Amino acid sequence: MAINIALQGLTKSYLGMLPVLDDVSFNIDEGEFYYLTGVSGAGKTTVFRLLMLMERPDRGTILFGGEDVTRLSPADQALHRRRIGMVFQDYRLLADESIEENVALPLRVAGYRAGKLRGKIEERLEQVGLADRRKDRVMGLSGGEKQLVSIARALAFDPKVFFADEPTGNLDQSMAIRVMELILALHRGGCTVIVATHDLNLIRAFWARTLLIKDRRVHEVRLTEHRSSA
Amino acid sequence: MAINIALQGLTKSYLGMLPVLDDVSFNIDEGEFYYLTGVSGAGKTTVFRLLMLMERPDRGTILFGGEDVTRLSPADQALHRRRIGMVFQDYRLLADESIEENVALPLRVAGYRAGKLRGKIEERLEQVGLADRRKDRVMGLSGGEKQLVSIARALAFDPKVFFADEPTGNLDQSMAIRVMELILALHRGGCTVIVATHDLNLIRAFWARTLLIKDRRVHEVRLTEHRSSA
Amino acid sequence: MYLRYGIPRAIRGLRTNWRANINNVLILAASLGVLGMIVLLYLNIVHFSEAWLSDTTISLFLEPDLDPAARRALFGQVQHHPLVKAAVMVTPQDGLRELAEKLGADHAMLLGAGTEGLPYTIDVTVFLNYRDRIDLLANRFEALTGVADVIYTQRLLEEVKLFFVLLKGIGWFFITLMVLSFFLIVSHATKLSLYARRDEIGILSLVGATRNFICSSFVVEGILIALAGCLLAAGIVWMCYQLLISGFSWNEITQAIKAQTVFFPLPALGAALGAAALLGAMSSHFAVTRLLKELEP
Amino acid sequence: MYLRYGIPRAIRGLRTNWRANINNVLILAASLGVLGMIVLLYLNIVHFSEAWLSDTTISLFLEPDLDPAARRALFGQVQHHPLVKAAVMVTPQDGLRELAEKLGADHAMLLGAGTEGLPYTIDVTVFLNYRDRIDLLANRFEALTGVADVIYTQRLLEEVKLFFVLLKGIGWFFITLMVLSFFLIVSHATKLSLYARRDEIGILSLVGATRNFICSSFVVEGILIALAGCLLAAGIVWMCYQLLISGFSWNEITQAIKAQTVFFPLPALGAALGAAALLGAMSSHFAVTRLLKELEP
Ligand SMILES: Nc1ncnc2c1ncn2[C@@H]1O[C@H](COP(=O)(O)OP(=O)(O)OP(=O)(O)O)[C@@H](O)[C@H]1O
Ligand SMILES: Nc1ncnc2c1ncn2[C@@H]1O[C@H](COP(=O)(O)OP(=O)(O)OP(=O)(O)O)[C@@H](O)[C@H]1O
Ligand SMILES: [Mg+2]
Ligand SMILES: [Mg+2]
Repeated sequence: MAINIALQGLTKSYLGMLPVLDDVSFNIDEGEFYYLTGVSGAGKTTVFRLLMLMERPDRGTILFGGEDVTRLSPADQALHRRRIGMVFQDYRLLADESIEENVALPLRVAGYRAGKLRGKIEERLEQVGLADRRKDRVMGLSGGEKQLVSIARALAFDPKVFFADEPTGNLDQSMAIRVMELILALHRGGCTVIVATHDLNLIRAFWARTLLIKDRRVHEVRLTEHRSSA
Repeated sequence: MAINIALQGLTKSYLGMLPVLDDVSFNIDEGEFYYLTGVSGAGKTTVFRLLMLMERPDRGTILFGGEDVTRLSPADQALHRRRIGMVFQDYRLLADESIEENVALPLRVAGYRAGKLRGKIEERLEQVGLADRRKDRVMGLSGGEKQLVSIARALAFDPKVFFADEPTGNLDQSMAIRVMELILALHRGGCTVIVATHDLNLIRAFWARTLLIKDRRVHEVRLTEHRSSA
Repeated sequence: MYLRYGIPRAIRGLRTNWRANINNVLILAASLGVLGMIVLLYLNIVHFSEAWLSDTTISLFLEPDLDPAARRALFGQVQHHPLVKAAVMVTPQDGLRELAEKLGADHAMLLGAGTEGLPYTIDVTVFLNYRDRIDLLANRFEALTGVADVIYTQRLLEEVKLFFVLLKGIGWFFITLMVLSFFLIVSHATKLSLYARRDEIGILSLVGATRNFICSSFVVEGILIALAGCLLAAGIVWMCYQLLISGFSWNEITQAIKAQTVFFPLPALGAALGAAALLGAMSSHFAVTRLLKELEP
Repeated sequence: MYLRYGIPRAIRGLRTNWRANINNVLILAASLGVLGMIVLLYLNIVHFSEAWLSDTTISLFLEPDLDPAARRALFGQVQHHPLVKAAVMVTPQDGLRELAEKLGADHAMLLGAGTEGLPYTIDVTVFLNYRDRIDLLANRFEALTGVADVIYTQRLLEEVKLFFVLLKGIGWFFITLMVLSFFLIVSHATKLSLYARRDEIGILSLVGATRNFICSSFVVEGILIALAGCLLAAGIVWMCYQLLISGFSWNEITQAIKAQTVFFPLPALGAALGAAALLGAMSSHFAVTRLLKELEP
């Protein structure tokens, strides 16, 4: 069911700047859970942007389940994105719409019928504790609440691949733990997961393999290093 | 030089909802440093919005240096905001402008001449490690870099009052420490400071008095409680 | 499937930004209204010029010494010419009286001059569509035996005609210019209102929506705005028309004009509505597609 | 102080959103161009109608039995009337010839009718500005002893005059409508482009900028866009004008028209530029102030 992800010799630079990623290769097997870490500006978001086909790499290929996705047609790009649930660092919510509508969006895009839709949304909103505010507009939510809506949206359709960019940066500790447990439950269902974070406490609390972006390269680091350095 | 801040019997509710803050009073003396904490959606940002005159309270008064600021004219509101440096939870930067321009904005607004301006900006950008990128547009920055620009802007004009809403949520640990040291240096210069955060590690590392928003009220809590509960 | 998302979303969108959308409708209605008024004015000018120029007649002055039988034969010949709508034989007395009437108050003076030696005339009205060939026709008539002279256009009428031709040309020019600028306005307004919502388009694309899906709500919105603007414009033009012609009653001439003015026929209004809807749909589709292209890597 | 921030910021803003701004300029130019063309057409129609209607003359038919001295006395009296521009005495022979010429080819026929019993006439041209009072003048002349009859307007001319009056009215109506819709377009475009930048306005306000400070860059932008649009429109109108009149050379009448057409005088163009700049400044100032009010608690 899940999908393995492979980056091969990937180089990415933004216009007129030094490359952010230089000849990066790594492989994430089906159903694995990885953290992605690195200092501010290291390139974590850039990795996600490449995986979501929001940017084209300068060189190299990205394989999803063995298929090269870097040169898909617009229609196939849409299909590619539909199998990925992603929590963006800046949330990317429709500010004018209700919480409910935002969470329903990927389901609507995938053509779900209203009946089937409602149950799923209900469940996700319960899980992040926003069920009783489902009619509120996203515009008036607090930073943490927006992040929760974004997480609920990414989880809504039981994705095969789940990416989260700093999903707990605006959450208090207990909420962060609840969210991590939701992600782990999804992972246990067979989903391939990558979570970018700065929060070493999070990594300590929920152990998983960790990729570190440093000097334009991605290295797998051992958690024990973090433990000792913390 | 610094200004003391007092909230008296403040109640604030958003349209058609239960109050977020209910009859809140607290007093922050000149040159004090306070943390403001609480779960997601507790009302931290709301407190700042009230102090910045972005919202009007339902009831109660806000005193800055003994002066009630809740009913100022637009021109006086502008003057009020000019003495406050604030880091917003969602940064509030001009995406189309360069880092330099963004940091210069409060100085320009205050009528600084170009010569005096340049030195200040230079210094702040050095402190947050963005000096060599000063010409880059904010639009292309990473989440953490945007946060740093926002911090540099708030510090640019040596404000008498400094507010920061979750200023380290997107920063890695070493950068977070650097930023906190900058804020402490400002505080030592006599500035009144309030920092809202979820990050208990931050509070542990840089001890200060802490206000907790809970059940629509603001309580001062003892750091030892946090220590024991962590 | 697209419409199941598109229609409710479009209606929500219209409601949320109602102020901007009302502005959009107003601006559309204003520019369409001006366009409509100009087209209407143009139509009326053409209509009147047709009516006016259709007065153009040919007068055949017969030889004074023609006997009644030859006159009648000639009259028959002229009357049955395929381009001739109507022909009237005018006696010298009638001719002089008509002439005097045409000239106004000095008829008494002319009538005193006597009719001896004055010729019979045949006044010919030509079918409207053949007015251009009036020269040929006049020459043909002049060649007939028994015809002394042919007059067929007065100078003033000629000038008026030229004036109408010019007006017609300028009218076309304007209508083209206005249709172009109208198109520009619509596509600009669409582009700007999409620009303000480009985040939304980006988000939809990121959760895997196809182009058609993303377009659907914007296209529906575009159609609704265009239709509303068009209907309002039709209302405005109708009111202006009524206002203008209601002013036309200060004497018989203006009342004659009033009786003859034309308004758009219903099918034309329907076609305009359809065209507006199409334009609204096309320009929002175009704008969305271009924004999506920009968002692509 | 505001301009030190406002001007560079406005120029940066224009450069950053250059595509939207070029669109803004184009749309402005298009609607201003249409407006300009309509005003120009209107000016020319008024100009021509003035020229045409200034032909209006009064003809005084004198009593046939008036002796030459009385005739000359009467002529002097008419000629020196303050409203009279020129007066000509016409003998019966000349009168009949003129009449015949006016009627076209049938002069031979009329000239054969003899001039006995036909009166002398005085043809009077009236000063342009007193054309409205022509009735009074005609009545006054009719009351003079020795004057048998007065004709002063031919029916066709009257119709033409009416037509011009109507055209003038409709022209005014249109120009008003277009100025209104132009205003709507400008303020709408400003509003929309500000709407896309309302975050910026919010941020400026949050770092303590006063209203005037915030307005400065937008007002400068508005002025620059309005000026650019206005200049472009003037260019367009000038080109269209040249294009239209260059087509006017197919015969003498059109060439006469061509020689008489008028274009906007330079001061008027300058005034239009100034008005556009003012409008641009005002509408952006208004839009910013309203957005700021919305942002206030
Ligand atoms: N403009 C608004 N309209 C309606 N409700 C609002 C508005 N702004 C905030 N709220 C609500 O008020 C409550 C407090 O929001 P606030 O942003 O102050 O929380 P916060 O403590 O900053 O939370 P976080 O840590 O998640 O940023 C939340 O429940 C939020 O949904
Ligand atoms: N669109 C862009 N144009 C130019 N430079 C960019 C763009 N996006 C990112 N960058 C630059 O590339 C580098 C990596 O950015 P990225 O957003 O991937 O960092 P990150 O690891 O996510 O950082 P953070 O933890 O602060 O979010 C940064 O230096 C950033 O300034
Ligand atoms: Mg990032
Ligand atoms: Mg907050």
